Amino acid sequence: MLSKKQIAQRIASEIKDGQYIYLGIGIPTLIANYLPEQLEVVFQSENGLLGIGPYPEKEDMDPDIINASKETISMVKGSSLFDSAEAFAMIRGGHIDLSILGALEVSENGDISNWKISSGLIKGVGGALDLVASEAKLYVAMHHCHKDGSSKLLKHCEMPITGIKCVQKIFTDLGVFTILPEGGFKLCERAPGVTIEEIKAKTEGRLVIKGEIKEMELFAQD
Amino acid sequence: MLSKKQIAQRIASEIKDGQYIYLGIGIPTLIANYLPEQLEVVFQSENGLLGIGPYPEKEDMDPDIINASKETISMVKGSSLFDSAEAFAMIRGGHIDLSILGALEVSENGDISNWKISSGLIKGVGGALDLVASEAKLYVAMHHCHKDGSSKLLKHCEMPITGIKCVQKIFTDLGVFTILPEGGFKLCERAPGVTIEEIKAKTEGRLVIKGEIKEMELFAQD
Amino acid sequence: MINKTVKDGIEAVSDIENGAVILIGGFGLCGIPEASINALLTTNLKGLTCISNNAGVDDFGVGLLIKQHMLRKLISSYVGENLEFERQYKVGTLELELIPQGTLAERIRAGGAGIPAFYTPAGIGTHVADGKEVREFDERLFLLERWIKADFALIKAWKGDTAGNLIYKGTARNFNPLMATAGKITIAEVEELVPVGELDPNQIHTPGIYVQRIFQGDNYEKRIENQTVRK
Amino acid sequence: MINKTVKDGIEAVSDIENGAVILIGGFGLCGIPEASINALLTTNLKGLTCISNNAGVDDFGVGLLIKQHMLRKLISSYVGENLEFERQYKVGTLELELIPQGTLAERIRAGGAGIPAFYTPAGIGTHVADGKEVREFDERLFLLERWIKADFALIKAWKGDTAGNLIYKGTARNFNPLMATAGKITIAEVEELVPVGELDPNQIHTPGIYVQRIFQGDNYEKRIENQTVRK
Repeated sequence: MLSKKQIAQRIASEIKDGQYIYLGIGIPTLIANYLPEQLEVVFQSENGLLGIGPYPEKEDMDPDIINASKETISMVKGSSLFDSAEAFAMIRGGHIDLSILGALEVSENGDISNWKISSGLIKGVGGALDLVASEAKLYVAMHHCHKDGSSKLLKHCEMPITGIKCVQKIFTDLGVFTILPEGGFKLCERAPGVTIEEIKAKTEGRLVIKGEIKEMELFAQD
Repeated sequence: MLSKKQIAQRIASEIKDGQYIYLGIGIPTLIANYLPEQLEVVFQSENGLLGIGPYPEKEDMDPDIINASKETISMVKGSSLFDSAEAFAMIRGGHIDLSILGALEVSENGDISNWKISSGLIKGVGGALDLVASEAKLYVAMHHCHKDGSSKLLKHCEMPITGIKCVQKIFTDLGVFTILPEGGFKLCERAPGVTIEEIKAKTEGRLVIKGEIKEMELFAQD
Repeated sequence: MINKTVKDGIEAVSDIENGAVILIGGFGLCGIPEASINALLTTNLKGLTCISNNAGVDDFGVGLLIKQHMLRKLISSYVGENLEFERQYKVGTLELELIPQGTLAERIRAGGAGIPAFYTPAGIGTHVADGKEVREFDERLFLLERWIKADFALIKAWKGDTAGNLIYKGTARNFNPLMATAGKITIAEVEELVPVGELDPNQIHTPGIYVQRIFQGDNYEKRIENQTVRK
Repeated sequence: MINKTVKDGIEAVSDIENGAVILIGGFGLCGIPEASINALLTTNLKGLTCISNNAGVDDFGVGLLIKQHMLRKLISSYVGENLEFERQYKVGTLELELIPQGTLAERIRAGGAGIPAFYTPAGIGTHVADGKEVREFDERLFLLERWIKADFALIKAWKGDTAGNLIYKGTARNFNPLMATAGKITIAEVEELVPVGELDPNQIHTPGIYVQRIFQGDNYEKRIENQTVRK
């Protein structure tokens, strides 16, 4: 079973040179830490920045430079700043190559639920709803199951959904899955030490297993 | 009968402090020359400038600073530059207070025709079509008649129209007219030396004359 | 050029009336019109509708207006960090309209740009689409969304001149430029107010035409919601 | 950051194919992509659809492409200054679609922003509305207009960096920033190409994400259509 960091590490190996990427909060945020140095990618922040850099040194914290999680950040060389309408024109218009989001649930036909809900109240969704509706490739990074052990890979989403038929690939602590065009989670890789039986038991939606399923390789060190 | 310059001069006296104004080509362009010094108004150019200044000195001509007539211009202090989408957002969104346009024809219900047409071909309309559809106040500056003597103040426009029910006031070489809500050109002022009979004879659309019609006063010198 | 300077926030907001619809700039606590919000707090206004990306926190930003029970309705994309909002919402004294962030931004931009309605893919198949027109273009489905306009827009910029031209700094730009275009009366507060002619026309983010009143605020707190530093 | 530099216009336009739809920036002769246009002239491309605010003049700008019979269709807001266009139009070898300038700008902006359609007041009651949906919002009538997207956008900026970030100068900005967003491949030419990090992030007009290729042009003629000076 993978740690959050290892999920992030596994996704990092999928990222290609030259991509413009949106990272959601949670596990996706960690991915930036595992990218090979030589990879030239640009991270977008929905509050108006292309080129998110690492957290700043304490003395460089600037209240006017934050990310969408309202954390102080730095900007990389070659950044650009813009307003919120432009930030979402960019997202909606399909200019972001890849979005990696957390999720509460994913359905076997690629629907995603990731509204922020607390004490029974929907509190919003940030930029996710626009991202999942855009033409950007969409990956999900999440735990395979809720804390109570129930599966997050479902036949149908039970929580309010954020977008339909939009997820392409799911990375969980148990494995990597693609969504089949006809519906279903196709298992691509197992996490080290995880059996197919365990994945079967923990996947509520239709699971498709074809041929031999390799154990994934994790190169980067943690 | 007024000269073009006098028409411009008459309109200039209608302009109020603090207005953002769009001046079309032809007579409207001349208006800027007759504004009192102390009046603070800003002229917009649809190609992306607020704050059109006078023509530049020869040595200051800059091919990157032109107006919508593709003439070299200068910029006043406090100008701002923007793109064409923003220029028309400003126009369409009703942020311009007053537009003064030339016209080929105006109808008694306030329709306007001012497409550029030559050798039988509609060649475009520049920003006028958007301006007349916006909530800006719309004044027309034009000769009362075509060169062949036929009236430009008509019952219905005969040429392709640019906008419907949008003109508020018309300034011609013969007089000043408002468009009545129920339709009709209400004569407000006569040009010096012009008789009501002449105006009647040269106005094809419904002309409304109520009470005494004063001769206009022209203060500015030419 | 037209001088739009007012003395301070108090003067700027003095004609806002009960029940007014007000756009308030900022993202979280970043780029919020602190001085105008503080000026509102000195009034007895009631029943305001506030359109702001966030609800602020309990003791800063839009949260202060909520705490003082000045709002009847809040239109936001995310209200995660405000407990007092939640309390008033649950007893039914404060209404909430949640709009996806990109749609909120575009609806405000549309309001300023004279576009009464547009189609967007965001929200198709979700509860956001409830009661809205769905239409197919180029074999995809889209939702019809309407413009947003307001009686007032309270925005914050970095530098501004007396004609209302504005320059923002960093990610404090966010919703401010769009909101500037969609307020019938737009009130801009700046950290530094300069004479006309000092800002480069090529670098202006908000042309002065959108701004009706401008003043220089002081003692900006610029509170940081989440201080994060390199390890 | 991602390096998008190509050697010159010739390399930049080398994969444009016959029949391509191309956005070309500029207003009149101001801010036009001179080098990319010149590069197109060295090809034998035919049947292009060109979307540009103007048709240029007979011997400069888009006019050069018309003169060389490379266009099948022109989409513009104003074609007043081009006689060769008129000739080809009258014999029927060149098609024209005239779009009001504001609608043209907004349709291109919509193409880049993922808005498939929007309503605008411009054109109501005129022949522009022929065949288009008319709809009432807030007691006024509006037309439905569709987005415009293109295979390529050829644009011109003043300064740019190798990541494709652009700054324009004066009124040479015009249609360039919107067109940059609506081309599947956007080719930017600049007067000065600088290393990444030299442009102030706060002053960038076009974020590099919209630009796929960038090069520094040389010998800009920047012809002035109407030289006007103070008397």
